[in-house]
Amino acid sequence: MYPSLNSNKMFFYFILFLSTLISISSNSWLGCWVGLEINLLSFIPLISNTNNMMSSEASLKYFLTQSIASINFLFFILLKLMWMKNFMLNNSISILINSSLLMKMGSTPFHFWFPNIIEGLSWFNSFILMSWQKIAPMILLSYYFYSKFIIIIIIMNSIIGAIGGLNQSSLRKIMAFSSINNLSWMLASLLISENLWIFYFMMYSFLIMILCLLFNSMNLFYINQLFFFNMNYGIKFLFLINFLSLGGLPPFLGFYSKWIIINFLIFNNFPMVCFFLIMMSLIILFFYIRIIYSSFLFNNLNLKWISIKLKNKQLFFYTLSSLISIFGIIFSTFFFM
Amino acid sequence: MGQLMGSYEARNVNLDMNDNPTFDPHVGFNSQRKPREMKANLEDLVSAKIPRSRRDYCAHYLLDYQVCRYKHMPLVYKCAHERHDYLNCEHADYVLRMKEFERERRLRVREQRVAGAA
Amino acid sequence: MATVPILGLKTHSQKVCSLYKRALRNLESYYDRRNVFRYQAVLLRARFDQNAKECDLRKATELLKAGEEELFQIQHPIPKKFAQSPGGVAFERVVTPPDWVLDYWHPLEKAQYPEYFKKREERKKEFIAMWEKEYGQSDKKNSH
Amino acid sequence: MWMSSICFIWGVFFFFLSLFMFYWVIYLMMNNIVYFLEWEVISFNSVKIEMGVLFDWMSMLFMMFVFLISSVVILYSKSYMSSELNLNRFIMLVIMFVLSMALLIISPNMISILLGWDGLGLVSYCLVIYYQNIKSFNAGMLTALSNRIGDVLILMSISWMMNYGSWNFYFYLEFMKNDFEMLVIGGLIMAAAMTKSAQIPFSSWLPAAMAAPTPVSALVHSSTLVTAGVYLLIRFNYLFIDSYIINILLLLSGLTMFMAGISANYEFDLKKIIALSTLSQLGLMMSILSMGMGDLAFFHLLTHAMFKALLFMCAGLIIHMFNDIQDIRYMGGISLYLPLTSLCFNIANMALCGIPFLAGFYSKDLILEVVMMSNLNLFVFFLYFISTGLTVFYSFRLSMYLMVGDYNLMSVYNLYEEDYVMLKSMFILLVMSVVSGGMLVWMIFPYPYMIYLSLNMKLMVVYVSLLGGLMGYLVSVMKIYSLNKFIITYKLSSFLGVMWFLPNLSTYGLNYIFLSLGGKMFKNLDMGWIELYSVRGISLILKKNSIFYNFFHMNNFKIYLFSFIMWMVMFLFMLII
Repeated sequence: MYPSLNSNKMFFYFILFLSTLISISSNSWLGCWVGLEINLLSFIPLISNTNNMMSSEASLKYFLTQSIASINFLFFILLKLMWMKNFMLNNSISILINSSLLMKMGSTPFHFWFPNIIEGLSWFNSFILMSWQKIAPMILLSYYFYSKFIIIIIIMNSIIGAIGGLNQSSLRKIMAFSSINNLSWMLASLLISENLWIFYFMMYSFLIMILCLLFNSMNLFYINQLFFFNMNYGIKFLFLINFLSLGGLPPFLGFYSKWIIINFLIFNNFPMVCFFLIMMSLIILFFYIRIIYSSFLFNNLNLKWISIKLKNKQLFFYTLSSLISIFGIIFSTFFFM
Repeated sequence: MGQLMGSYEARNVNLDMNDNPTFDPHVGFNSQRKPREMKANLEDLVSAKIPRSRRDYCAHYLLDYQVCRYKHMPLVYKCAHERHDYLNCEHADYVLRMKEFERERRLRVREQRVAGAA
Repeated sequence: MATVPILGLKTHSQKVCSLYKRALRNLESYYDRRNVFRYQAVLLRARFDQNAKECDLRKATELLKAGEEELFQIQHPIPKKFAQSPGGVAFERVVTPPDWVLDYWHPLEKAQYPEYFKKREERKKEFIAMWEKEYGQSDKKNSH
Repeated sequence: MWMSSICFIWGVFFFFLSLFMFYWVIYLMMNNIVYFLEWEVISFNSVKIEMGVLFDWMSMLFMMFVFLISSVVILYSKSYMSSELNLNRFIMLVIMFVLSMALLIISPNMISILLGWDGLGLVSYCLVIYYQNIKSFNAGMLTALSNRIGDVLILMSISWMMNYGSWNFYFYLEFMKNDFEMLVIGGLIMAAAMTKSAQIPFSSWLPAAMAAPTPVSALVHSSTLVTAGVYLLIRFNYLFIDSYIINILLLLSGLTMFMAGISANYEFDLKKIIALSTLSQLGLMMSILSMGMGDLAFFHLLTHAMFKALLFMCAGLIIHMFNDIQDIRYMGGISLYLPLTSLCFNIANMALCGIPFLAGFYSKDLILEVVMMSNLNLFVFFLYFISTGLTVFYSFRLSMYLMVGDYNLMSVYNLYEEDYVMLKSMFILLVMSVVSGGMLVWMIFPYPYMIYLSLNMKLMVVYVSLLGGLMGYLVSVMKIYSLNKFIITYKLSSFLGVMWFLPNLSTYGLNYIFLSLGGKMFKNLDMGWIELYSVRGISLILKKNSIFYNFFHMNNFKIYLFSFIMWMVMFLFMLII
């Protein structure tokens, strides 16, 4: 789970984080582009693992898609600079710039690379891809977007995320589709304000972190591994209940962020968007529950030769974060008493 | 029921049990009638927590009764005299009210008769 | 087995007797003084005796039907019942557990009363032997 | 030893608790004060959830009576239930019952009232099915479900009362009287009280609940459980003054009183007769309550509790002696064999009839005279007086059946009355049912009623009582040549004898409709349309779409990149054009 203490990799992680900061703090489109480009180039060496063919395929795919998106981004910001003198707003060009950014963050209808690539990554890299790599494109998107286009994208994201994940047996793909679905919530929060986006993004990253760390530490990649997932029932319960939190079931923390977004969406007169988001998150919850069920209720084998032991240090960390994820919303009400 | 029978005669002059007197109080009297006076004052009634429906012209007897009750609490039968006084007063009040009711009825009948004769 | 009689099939005289008994019980509910009841019972008996010699079965059936009808029409809404008999207030108030419950006792529980259970096992064997003597060996096909 | 001492311990405990309550009554009355303790559990969005207790003379007096009756009933059970194996369980149930009654009495808050109310319903169910035969199960189910209606109505009134931000109804009764919501709450409370006090649409459970052991009947179904509804309405009485919904209650309770009085004359089960007379007295309480005289209703409630508990305990002793037989047609002549029991029974019966200077006289006579003094329509007036006559009627009939004549059960018999455990506890109530009326009439009326009637009106009660007593004598004397009126008026008699077919209404009548409706709903909706179009349908659609969607993932990476470029080019052309 923990990134290896390889000095090269440390360096690339450093550049990865720095490049995002360059991108989002730059005050010209060109600077943004530079940041994105550095980000791309620093993530590729992190993906590649010499022992694993899948990861090199993934790094290649990642390079291709991201570079094409970057090319388009560069082309259209230059075009915009030439034609519009940086001040005018034009719907078509905003759609073009948005499209390239959406491709970078892996949103529908340009998301096809996303589940494919994530299939070849380790859980930690998936976590980076699902959370950190989304920051730069989304912040850039928030500078300049065409809201009607984005609304269509939001609805498509929520539907594709829900429908796509329904038939998957790979946990990474399920997480990828759930990330696509959550992207729709994030885009919806971008429509309203950046603070809301930060709130949702933090919550989402936290929840996804717990799950990714968990799967990584137990080497879980497919649903059928959960069938003989042999460990203490209480601990299992504590971990897997995080899925419900991620899906946004009310007493858990994941509901909190969704709740606030629903609230703002209704205040800002987006009832239809809100409706789609809620309905599709129901489907998401459905397949989360299916994952959990397989581990809890039926088909659950207790094989003697597969036993999962967690280190005490890890266990403490996981338990603490799971507790926050489960009881966070209840604890937070004490602040308002 | 008693009330029903008592007020049965008054129906044809459209007089109800709860109606107020409508005629001049001095009609048909030689002597001047004095309006009745309330002996108990409001502060005493309020402080004794007498409910509003009991604050009538006999309330001063009721106050006496209450005082006696609190004095002899478990053995309230010692206040039989006070209770009797109060009930007597209420009785007189009731008779008076019934008389007024009858007077009202007769005056209305008379009014009709006079109107019929004219 | 073919020898079991068809239940509910009664002769005419059985039906009349049953009607008479039910009518008496009904009268008992109405007339709670014994002497009054006796008087009414005699009257009832007289009504039954009147047609006792009726040989025409068609007529007799009609009379029976009329009697049933009359009894139904004046059925007492609160019939007089003994408390412990079926329909009474205390019927089945004291629960007597059936005998076979003892067979399901735990061996440890059974061990507390060794003599009784020893005797019980013997009696069971006797009973089975008696049964088999009377009705023959039970069919292997029917057993589980 | 332990089995019998539990009765003694709890009986004595409740007796001293009762004395303690009496001290409190005197204290609170003397100083004219009310203690209101309240603990705010949580305040949430301007709604306060509180636990409150209200100690005023009314609640304390009622508690005193409840504790006194429960103490004597528990002492009595020592002998009555002596052959019971699970006596502990029985006593614990009775104690739980008394405690939930106490909770109901002292709570000024709808939620804690609901707790007490539900506790009463649940424990009374457990007590009714205490004898585990089919009859008891049926009766228990009828009792529990009838009371459940009341629980639901109280829950509904709780949700309506949330409008006011707290459930302390005590504050809102006068203050919010003209509010529409308060009217609705009042209607719900009224209906709930009608279920608990077995008023007319719901009255079939009270005679059915006589399947309980007799001490339970003495405690639960005569003086405490069924008076909970009356007590609740006494608390809500301010709300109902001058409001029109209470007229419904006046009519229904008057009819209950009348119906129960008639049905008691046709009944032959000893306990059911007493239950029906309870029902009749409950109707009396409810009707005087609905005319706005809550204090009179409370007075009758207390005196009635005393002599009715005594009556039940005597009946229990008789049933005990007769080896569980309850049918009065088997009984007779017990005044010769059970003189002390007959003494208690007759005094309780006479107190019930309102024979002067016994407990019932003070309350019933006062109620009837106040009725005569008030402005009332003829129908309700006749209901009152016919029912008063009927009370004497069935009491005399019962006494005649039990006391006079021959023993009807068997020819060789020996009844003995050596059970002084039962008799001692009965004597406590005997004293109370003689003196409690005279004691309370002085104590609890700070504002006496003035009665002023003509001679015939004043004697009206005596007339109807004499007539009723005469008729009670006549129906219970049976000679050889006397006509059987029951058979002559068979249809009318069966209608009147089974409580106007009310049991059929509450067992087969309503269930049938809803069960068949539910069956149809289940067949057509749950197993039909909903299954096809929502449950199966949605999952099928989702599955199909998901499979279709997976098809897109089979494409070539080149095509994907190419399509992205095409998309961009398309918009670029749009930009240029």
